[in-house]
Amino acid sequence: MERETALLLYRRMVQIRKFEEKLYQLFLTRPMPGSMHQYNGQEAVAVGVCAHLNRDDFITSTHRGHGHCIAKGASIRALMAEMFAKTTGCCRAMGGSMHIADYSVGMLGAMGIVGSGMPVAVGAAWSSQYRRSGQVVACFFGDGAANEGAFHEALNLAGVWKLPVVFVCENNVYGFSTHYRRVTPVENIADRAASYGMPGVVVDGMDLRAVFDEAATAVDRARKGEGATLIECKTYRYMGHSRFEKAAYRSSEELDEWRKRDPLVLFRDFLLGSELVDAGELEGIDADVDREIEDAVDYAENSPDPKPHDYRQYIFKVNDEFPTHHQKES
Amino acid sequence: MERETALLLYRRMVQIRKFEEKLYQLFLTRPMPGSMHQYNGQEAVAVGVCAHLNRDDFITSTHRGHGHCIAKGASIRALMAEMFAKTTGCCRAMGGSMHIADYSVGMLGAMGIVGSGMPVAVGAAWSSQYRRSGQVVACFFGDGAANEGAFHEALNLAGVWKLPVVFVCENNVYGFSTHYRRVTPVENIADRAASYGMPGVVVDGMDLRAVFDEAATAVDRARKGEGATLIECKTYRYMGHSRFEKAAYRSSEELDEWRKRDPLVLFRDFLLGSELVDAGELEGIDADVDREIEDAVDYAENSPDPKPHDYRQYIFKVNDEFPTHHQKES
Amino acid sequence: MSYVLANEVRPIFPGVLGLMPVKKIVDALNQALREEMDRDERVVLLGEDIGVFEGSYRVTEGLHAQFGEERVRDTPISEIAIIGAALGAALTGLRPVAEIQFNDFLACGMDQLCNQAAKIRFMLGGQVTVPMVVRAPYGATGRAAQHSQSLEAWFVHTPGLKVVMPSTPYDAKGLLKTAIRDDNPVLFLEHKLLYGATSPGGKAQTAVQELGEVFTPAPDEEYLLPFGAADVKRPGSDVTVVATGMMLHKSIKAARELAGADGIECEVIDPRTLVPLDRETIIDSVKKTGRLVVVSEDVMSCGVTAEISALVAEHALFYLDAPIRRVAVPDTPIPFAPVMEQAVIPQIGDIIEAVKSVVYR
Amino acid sequence: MSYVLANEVRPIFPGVLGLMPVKKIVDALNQALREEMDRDERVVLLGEDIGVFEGSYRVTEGLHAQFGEERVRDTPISEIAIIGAALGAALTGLRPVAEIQFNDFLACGMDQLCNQAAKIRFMLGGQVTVPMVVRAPYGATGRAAQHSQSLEAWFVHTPGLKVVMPSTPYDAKGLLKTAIRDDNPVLFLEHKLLYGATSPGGKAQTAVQELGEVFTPAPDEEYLLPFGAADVKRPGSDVTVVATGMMLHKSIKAARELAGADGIECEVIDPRTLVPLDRETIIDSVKKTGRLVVVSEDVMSCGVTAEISALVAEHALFYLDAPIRRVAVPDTPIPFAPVMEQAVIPQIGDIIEAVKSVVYR
Ligand SMILES: Cc1ncc(C[n+]2csc(CCOP(=O)(O)OP(=O)(O)O)c2C)c(N)n1
Ligand SMILES: Cc1ncc(C[n+]2csc(CCOP(=O)(O)OP(=O)(O)O)c2C)c(N)n1
Ligand SMILES: [Mg+2]
Ligand SMILES: [Mg+2]
Repeated sequence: MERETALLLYRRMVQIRKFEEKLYQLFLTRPMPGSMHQYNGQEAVAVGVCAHLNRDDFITSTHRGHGHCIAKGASIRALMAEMFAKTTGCCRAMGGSMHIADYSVGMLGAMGIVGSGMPVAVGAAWSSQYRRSGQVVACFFGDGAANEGAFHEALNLAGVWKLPVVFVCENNVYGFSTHYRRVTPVENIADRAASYGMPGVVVDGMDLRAVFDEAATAVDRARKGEGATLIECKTYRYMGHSRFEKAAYRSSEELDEWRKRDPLVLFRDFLLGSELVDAGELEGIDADVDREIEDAVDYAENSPDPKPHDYRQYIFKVNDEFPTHHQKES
Repeated sequence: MERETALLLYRRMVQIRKFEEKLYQLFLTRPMPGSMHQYNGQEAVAVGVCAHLNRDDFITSTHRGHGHCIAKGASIRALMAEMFAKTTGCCRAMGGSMHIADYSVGMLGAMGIVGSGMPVAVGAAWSSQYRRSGQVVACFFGDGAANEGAFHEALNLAGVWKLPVVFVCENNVYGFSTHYRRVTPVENIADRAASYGMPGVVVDGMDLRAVFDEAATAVDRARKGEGATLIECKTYRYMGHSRFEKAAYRSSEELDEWRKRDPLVLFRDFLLGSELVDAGELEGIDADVDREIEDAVDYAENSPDPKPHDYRQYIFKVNDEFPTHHQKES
Repeated sequence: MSYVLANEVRPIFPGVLGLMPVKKIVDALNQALREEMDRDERVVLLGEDIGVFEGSYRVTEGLHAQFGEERVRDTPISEIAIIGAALGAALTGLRPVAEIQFNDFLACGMDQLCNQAAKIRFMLGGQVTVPMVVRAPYGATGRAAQHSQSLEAWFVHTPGLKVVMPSTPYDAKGLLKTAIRDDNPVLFLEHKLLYGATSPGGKAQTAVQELGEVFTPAPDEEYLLPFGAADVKRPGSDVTVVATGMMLHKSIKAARELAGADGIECEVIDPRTLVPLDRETIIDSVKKTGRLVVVSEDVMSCGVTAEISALVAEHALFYLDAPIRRVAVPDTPIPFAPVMEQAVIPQIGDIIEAVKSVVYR
Repeated sequence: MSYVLANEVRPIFPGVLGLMPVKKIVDALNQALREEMDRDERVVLLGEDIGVFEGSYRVTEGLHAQFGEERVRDTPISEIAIIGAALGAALTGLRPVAEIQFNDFLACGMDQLCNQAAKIRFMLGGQVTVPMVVRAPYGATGRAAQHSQSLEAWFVHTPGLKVVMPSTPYDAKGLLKTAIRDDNPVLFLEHKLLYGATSPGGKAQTAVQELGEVFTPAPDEEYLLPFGAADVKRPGSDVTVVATGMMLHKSIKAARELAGADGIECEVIDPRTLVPLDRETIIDSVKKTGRLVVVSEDVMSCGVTAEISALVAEHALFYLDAPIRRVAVPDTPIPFAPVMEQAVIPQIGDIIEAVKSVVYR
């Protein structure tokens, strides 16, 4: 990994962490619209995978989408504004946290329905294959999603059509309150790749470098037209399932155990140890990101609220090509 | 396999074969209601599996259900009458070929939607486990069904809950017109068992004895509470996908190749070779079955047609326990 | 066994609220489940996070502890398998109650519910019965398009399913018990804002406090409520208002305002079950009032308001003194921003406006 | 590119049939697909058995041969993946047309169609467009409860989807081409008995021969038909009859009988697209005739007949001289036996009876 890359990836992880910490505070201290699912703890996954994606490569995301957005390079301001339900939000206040996405950086949407982004990712990969565009699709999903029918149909189709997609299972141990081993009769979800004729690999999802390396292989494989890969990243979510959910179903020891291997700390230690960078540089980035987040909050706060009927323009795209009678407003 | 068993299983296979040959003739020569999907060629599967099931064990079936019904011991008369859409039909002319089923012998229904019987089988197995009834469920499905989301969710749940179910994949090479290798990126569907923590086995589905042996192990395992098994039976359907579909997508050589290993011929040869029975006995059974089928046709022909509004009584069960206002007929 | 068939019990009006604590709907539902599980070993529960976690809206609180793992089963995130397993169990001697975490996810198990469970008794010519309940929360609470729908019409439009939508703790308990004893598949829809309990992150408590009015308590004794019996939650002579769930409460509020400020007396009818639907009570009311406003949180086209309008346009047309007004979500998904969500979800003001428009015409 | 916007073309009546061969709907659809594929490389097809086999109803005949494996893709039996893949492709530059083998199986991919495809542009605040078509056959043809439904109402009730139901070759071709060029998800429903082609085992040919009357040919030239423009398939002054698909033809038959035997002139309106719905044409007609009969092959409750009734009861109530009659499948799954299927599917006699009941009242 080159120095510049390393610094960028470090910054991305910090951005995700601080973006969410800020939001957590905001939710505690003032009325915020909707809810959110936090990504803290999983930063290395989104960042390690997106590191290999071009701007015009695609990703699909989930209900837990902040990290994927930031890793793919979405504007922090637009993300924050979306959380505030402002018109300057990346989704124009139409989607909120659960559907947060920035199409301009190749995000095809954050799907709030578990597993449902997976067939969509496969479709985008099919499109890329058909158009010979060389675009790769990274499809993020959870351990829980791996038990949905959509998972199966998506991987199967990707397998038969040899599509350029990387399936990234973020096994953060729980699906909502449920430990994955209580609902999944295999230790490694990656083993399911064999059912679809594609390679499956398990990787330490707390270690950015490990994710980075496996993702390199998988993205490369996809780019070369050799087909899909299933990468299972063993990781952990620090927060409750959503906003204020307490996560009483797990022990604080378990949480502590995982926190010891915090992806930011691990990578920071590596960077410092490798002498690629010095502590001052990293602190500089941290401070930078702090400013960026404060700026985004300001931006969001000062952005206009939507009007009650703004939503109407988004139900259907009006086709300019030829006239169509549209249903009148009722 | 004991002599009596062998003779019964032979009879079952002949019943299925002749039941369908008769129906094929009927469809050619007179107006028959609806359509049908024929089981010819696959007889060894249903018969070999059901050989190990008690009357109160359950099975779920598919659009191609005649064989499963007969193998589980349903009345030939009631089946034939259903094909004729008569009130004496096993489903009272409500289901026809695609939903043909006899609950009194443990058939939970033939589901015309591909894969959709699988979660139902799992539910029945859960019920058996909960009630500690010792009942086993055999779940029949096709190679095509193995690509439906329902397959995945069903096997996963059976795997986690260690349910007494035997998944029987009848890989007859095609799903409608499509060769399974064109839509399934693995050679053996049985390999998918690994995704669900259960054993998966491949068996020669043309060879009754092979099916019989594997089914014995799987049923036994289920009966003992050790969980589910996925058995893939390599088999072939002789006829088109449905009634008069021509199957132009496959070669006559391929068909001939499979016909050489016809399950009835194989088993007949084995029986004669083993000297358990003599040719006369088998011919006796054949003749018996001929009579049985003719009798069933007579029975069906002479049974009453349903009245136009008979269906109304089947929409809802009327609860006797307490009064409920029901929607008036409109 | 014995129980009260509480068909004729009328709602208890506000005065009572001071005397008796309003049991929350979430508690009423919980009590119904507990009673039925106590009474009948065949009653088993399954769903995502209903066991150890006690349900995302806490309807199953304490049940895993009391009845154990075997009867309160956490499932994988597999809506096809949940509904299908419930069906398989129902066919073979159990009386399962499945929870789907949001009614929007019924779309994931749609085939099992609508093509299998709803039809199997029919296709098999009555050989089997299907005593299963699928419970699911519905309604908009700031969670955007995929977690805010009110999808009852899909299922009303699926013959073979019964569809229940209680609006009070009293109705919730009595109807859920009936649902569990019914031998047919029942879809039991629960409005998130009416639970009266704080879900992880929810605002339900507030919503209920604002409503109160006809939030009839559920007694601790056992009672059942019949399906197909609408409840006139507020009698009136000028306009018939039909509404379910949360909209029932908004309609009651609207009715009280209209009575006070404008002297318009609304008769507010809660069908309670959409299938079977108590057509007589609705039609008879319209014959009396001559005016109809139908209020629902589902989207307009082919929704519940369409059905009830059509019913009256067919069976009581000549009694109508005004066009039938529908108050429902316009044909749009639910937007995220609260101000936009508010704009699409029927509000008390919309109901008042609609009622006035049919009275003053 | 250039094309005829054939908005104003009126149907050609029976006399013409002698002169010009009636192109089958199946051929009209096939031609539409071929033209659009020729015109635009982004148009790709996917579905079960549509390639090598050329479609279970043969709509894709010759397309695999002409356009090759890359553009006409056979899929696994995976409705979730088919619809989801179409969506993903639509979001990224293609214009996919997916075939679902029977509309009943849309239930298997319901989430992808209704929660994802219908809502994604909305949830993303207009960042994306979703130019995809899902085609599916519907209607009862002796195949029992799981293969006989007419499920349009589920999708009319799903904002974000357009819903098209052509009844003639002319409409089928023009509307399918429009659907493919539309930038929104379109559900295109095709009645099995109207294809006019013998499916493997089907009886469609016969049904079409019996109907003929307004089976307007589809010209070989290119033309598009606009969405949201109902077509008055038969003008009349006494009763408005609204019907789609197969029911349109039965309604025309009924209208001719009524005109001959009873001197009742029905105005038969074919909405052609249910979303967007041409409300004006329906309402204006009712204002003229004062009577409305709505005919549909879907089940009654919360169905298409409910929506159209409600529309008129809201917007033209005082023009009505009779109750609105709905002729639809009663609330039941479709039974297998032909005599029972006949009893639940609206027949010409049912339409005649309904029309008479609103005229002679
Ligand atoms: C189809 C569906 N079922 C249930 C839910 C409710 N739900 C939201 S997130 C979640 C847990 C998902 O677990 P996992 O896939 O592991 O992702 P994680 O939350 O751990 O990131 C559940 C059950 C949903 N959104 N969609
Ligand atoms: C969900 C669904 N999709 C498509 C169909 C149409 N269809 C009926 S049978 C069939 C092929 C099934 O293949 P397989 O599972 O291998 O069973 P087989 O017919 O070979 O016995 C198809 C596509 C269906 N009935 N249900
Ligand atoms: Mg997880
Ligand atoms: Mg097959």
